[in-house]
Amino acid sequence: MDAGPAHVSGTAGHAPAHPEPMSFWRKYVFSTDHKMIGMQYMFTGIVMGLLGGLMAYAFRMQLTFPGEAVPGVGVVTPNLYNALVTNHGSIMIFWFAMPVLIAGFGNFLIPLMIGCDDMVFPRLNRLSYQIFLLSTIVILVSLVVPGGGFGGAWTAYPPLSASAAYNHTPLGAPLWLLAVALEFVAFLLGGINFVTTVMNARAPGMGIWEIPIVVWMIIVASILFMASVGPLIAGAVLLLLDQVVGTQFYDPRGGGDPLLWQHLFWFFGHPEVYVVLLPALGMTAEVMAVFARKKLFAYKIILYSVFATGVLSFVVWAHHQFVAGIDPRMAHVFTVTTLLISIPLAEVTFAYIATLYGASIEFRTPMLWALSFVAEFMIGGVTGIFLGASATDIYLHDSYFVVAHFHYTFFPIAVIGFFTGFTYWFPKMFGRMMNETLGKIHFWGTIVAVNFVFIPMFITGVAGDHRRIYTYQLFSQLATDGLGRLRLVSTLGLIVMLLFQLVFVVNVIVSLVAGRRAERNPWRANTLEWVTPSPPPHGNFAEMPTVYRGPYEYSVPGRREDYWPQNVPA
Amino acid sequence: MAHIPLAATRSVTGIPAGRLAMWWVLASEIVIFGGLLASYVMLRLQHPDWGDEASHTSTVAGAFNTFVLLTSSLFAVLGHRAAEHGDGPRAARFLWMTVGGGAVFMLVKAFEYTFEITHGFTLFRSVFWSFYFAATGLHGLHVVAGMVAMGLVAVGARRGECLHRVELVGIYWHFVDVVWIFLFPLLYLAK
Amino acid sequence: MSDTGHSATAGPGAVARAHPNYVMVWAILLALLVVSILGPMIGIFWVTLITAFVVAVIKALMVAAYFMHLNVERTYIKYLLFTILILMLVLFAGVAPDVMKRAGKNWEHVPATPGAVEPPRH
Amino acid sequence: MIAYLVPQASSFAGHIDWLFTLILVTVGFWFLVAEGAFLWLCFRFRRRDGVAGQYVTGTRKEEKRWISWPHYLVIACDVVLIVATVYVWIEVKQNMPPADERVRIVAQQWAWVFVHAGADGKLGTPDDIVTVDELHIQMDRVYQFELMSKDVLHSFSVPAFRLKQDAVPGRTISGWFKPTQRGRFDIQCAEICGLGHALMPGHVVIESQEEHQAWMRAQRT
Repeated sequence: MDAGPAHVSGTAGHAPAHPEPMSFWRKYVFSTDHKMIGMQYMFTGIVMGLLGGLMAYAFRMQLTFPGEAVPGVGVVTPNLYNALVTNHGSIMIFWFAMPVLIAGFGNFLIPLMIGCDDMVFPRLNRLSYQIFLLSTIVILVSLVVPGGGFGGAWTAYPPLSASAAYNHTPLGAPLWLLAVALEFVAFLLGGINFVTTVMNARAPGMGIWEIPIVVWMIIVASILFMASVGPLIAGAVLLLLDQVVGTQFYDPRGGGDPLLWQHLFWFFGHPEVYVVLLPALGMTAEVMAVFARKKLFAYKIILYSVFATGVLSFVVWAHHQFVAGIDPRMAHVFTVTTLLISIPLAEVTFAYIATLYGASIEFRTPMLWALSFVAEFMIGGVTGIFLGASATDIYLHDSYFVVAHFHYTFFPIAVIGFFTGFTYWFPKMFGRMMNETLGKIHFWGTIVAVNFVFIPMFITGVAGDHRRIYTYQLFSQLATDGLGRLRLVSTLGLIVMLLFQLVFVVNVIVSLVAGRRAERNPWRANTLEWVTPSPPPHGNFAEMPTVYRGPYEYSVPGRREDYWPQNVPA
Repeated sequence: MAHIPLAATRSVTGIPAGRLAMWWVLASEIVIFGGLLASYVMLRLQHPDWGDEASHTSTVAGAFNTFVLLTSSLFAVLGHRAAEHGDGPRAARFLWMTVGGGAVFMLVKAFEYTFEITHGFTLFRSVFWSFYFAATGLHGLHVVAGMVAMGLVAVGARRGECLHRVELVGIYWHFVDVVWIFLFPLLYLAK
Repeated sequence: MSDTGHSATAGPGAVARAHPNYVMVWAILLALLVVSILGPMIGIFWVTLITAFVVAVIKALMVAAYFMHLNVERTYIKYLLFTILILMLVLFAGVAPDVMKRAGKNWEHVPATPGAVEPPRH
Repeated sequence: MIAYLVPQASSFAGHIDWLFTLILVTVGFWFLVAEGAFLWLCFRFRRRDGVAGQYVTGTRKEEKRWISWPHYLVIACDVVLIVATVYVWIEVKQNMPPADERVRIVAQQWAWVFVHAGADGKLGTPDDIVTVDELHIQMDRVYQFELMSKDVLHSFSVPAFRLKQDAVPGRTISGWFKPTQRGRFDIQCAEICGLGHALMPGHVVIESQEEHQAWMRAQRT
């Protein structure tokens, strides 16, 4: 983590200062190469994501067929059910969305897209991954310790989470919290590295308005993360003390306050939504511009809207707590800010739609994913209004409507966003093209199935289904055949969707082994990562690129080619 | 020495990467301590009776520790000046004096903790004391981390290596000092 | 790496930085420390508040300006730190109505929950 | 809209349903317009041989209008929704109409305890009527409740009332409702409270005046 001489800048043609490490350990395990670290993050994230998906299978089956043994899992007890729900949420957000979208793609793309050889602090980067890996191991261990995994929901509201007398998971709860805290530290280090790299190490000629939008968005996301996570880290230390040594920071019997944790949690938790949203939004923009052969509509307006969203995201947090016992007058403030935040995001969506005007859209697999991101995310966006409005939230809070809403945001973000990026940059990562047919089968299977998973949840939620309940048998208004059928549809949709992921796995393996070799720039894209061979060599560029224009100059009139790479002089 | 990527040699902002990163570290540290202290202040205002609890903290020890940290900060900045003049061994000496200041601080803290715990003011007495130990403990961890980092930098500085790190570790140390400047009135003076 | 040792301060914008008299700054800080210790001895609530916290803010600003060299740092670092501090105020303002008080609109603290009976457990 | 799925059993259920419908219509309109435009553009500008993409930057004034005008419309819709929301929220959660009767609700792992005032009309006296998991109330009377929790967070949720309020240990949170329909409705716990979170169903039983008086008399003996 050395800072070198500051005055040396713009050293185009600088050869890598360090030979490529050749041994297996140095190359694949203890690598400091940003591409390898990015792929490590991504691989860990994919494994955890699959695990999270299987957890969903287990608890959906229990909910649909209460009390019966779930094939492959066994009987899901209340204890196990709570642990599965909690860890499904935690894993999907902290161990799938964040490592894949920010750390994975961020590490892989940032140095390539801004035209430099590595992150500014390669060893800090490696440390960040190692801490993340440690946190992954801790969360996995927390699932199998005596007493079972933590079951107090991913929000971990005390006093339930603060005392083993309440949650009955004396080991699971502290380990879960420890894992989350470690994960935060890993991403803090990563975020500092990202921000410093993009601020300081851009290729000559790359002003702030020539940065590809995905890099911008990852940076904004990292800054949001760094600025919001601090109070929660402090709060987590206090909660860990409550759990392990028995202080009473959050226990009213000793003078603590349970609402304090809720505030600290959501002060982080709401910006966190944008932390994972923005990278996915950025990748979508990249892919849409390339396959629409269009300049991104109003690049600057999109960015200003994103900044506005980032700022507003810090003042909306208590809309998660409308019925939590907060001062009812504060609810007005947070209603207003919450509805206001829909404005910049609507603006971004309009700009994305407007990008398609006058386009020449090629429906390749990455483009299908990107378009489906916009289409699906809109559902998540508009249903958020119901929950941001305090009065309707009284009814909908903690119902399956909420579940459906945030899955319509997080599914596009985490899963569709991941597939968008992965299918688009696969040639760059591995030097081979993916199979289009399998890719399209996988796309249609997943997209159709996912709507069957979550649309029924809107209806059951409005009908009164509450979250995190492992059976509705005791509720006369909920244990009806009609609602049961809707839950069944949802569960079947999930199983179909999970099965279609096998197509993806097969596609990756087939393409890795027998895919067509990818040339440097198979998509005829403008950004700098396509300048270098696929996969990029150690040090990324044989000759460090210089930037002459913005990243979205497609179909410029008067040019023979319909693209104009950033590094080609006019 | 590990290789320096070309990326680290660029400085588009005009601030060296190390210092830029250090400011971002501090920004994220400010929110950690900010969240902790904001929580403390809110609960303190909720509980008027915490003033009585606070009267058992030792103002003398707190004041002496403030003095120690301020002085060590002076050494750190003097070390930075020496490093800027290229005088590695002198910078290293100042850094070791700073480390010494940190050690004195921790020593006083240890005596304070011992005194308090043996007199019944433990972590569990009330949430005020929980906050007292959590906040000073978290700060103490930062002091120890700063001492370790400073020792490592001092070893290099003595040989004239990586002198720019003297400034970075100094900035961090001053931040730890600033945190204490706020902890002192919050925990010791407000009674 | 030894050849780059001097670089941190050789960057653009930090050329020929004049060092203030650090010992003087330190002496002022110590004087302020004495003020903050003596303040509570007067025994007036508002005086204590000012000597304790206003002095703390002044001390912190001095350390930041002279020791951390924020006075000669690039402007956007100041903006960054300022924004972060504002953020903490936002946090405080949003949380305080619920956590700072013992009673509010439609809620109040209870010393102990008066559970009327011990109901049958499931 | 909600009324198709869940009966409206309290005086403010209609307000919340009305707001829900208002939001549904507003955002539904935007959703359909946006998705429609999006899908049409996808279809209209699919790749065709010999047709190149156009160079539209979105920086010219007349192009910015494409997104700025919808944007102003969104703001207008937001203002309408905010006003409506504030109105309903004040009605339901902020202002408390004068109570005809007070009940105390104590949540705990994993049961609901309801306390009615006895003959003396005061809570917290020995003649209180205490029930577990069943709240008997009289139709068309305004009830104020004091919600408490003995251990962890719970949430007192009666979907038929459109009422939900977290119970926070260490606090008494007040609220109100006015039942308007006879019947027996579920009370759920809507905040995860441990192993038995799904196993603490309660019921609210809304009775006519005579039934309620009879029930009260039966409890006292």
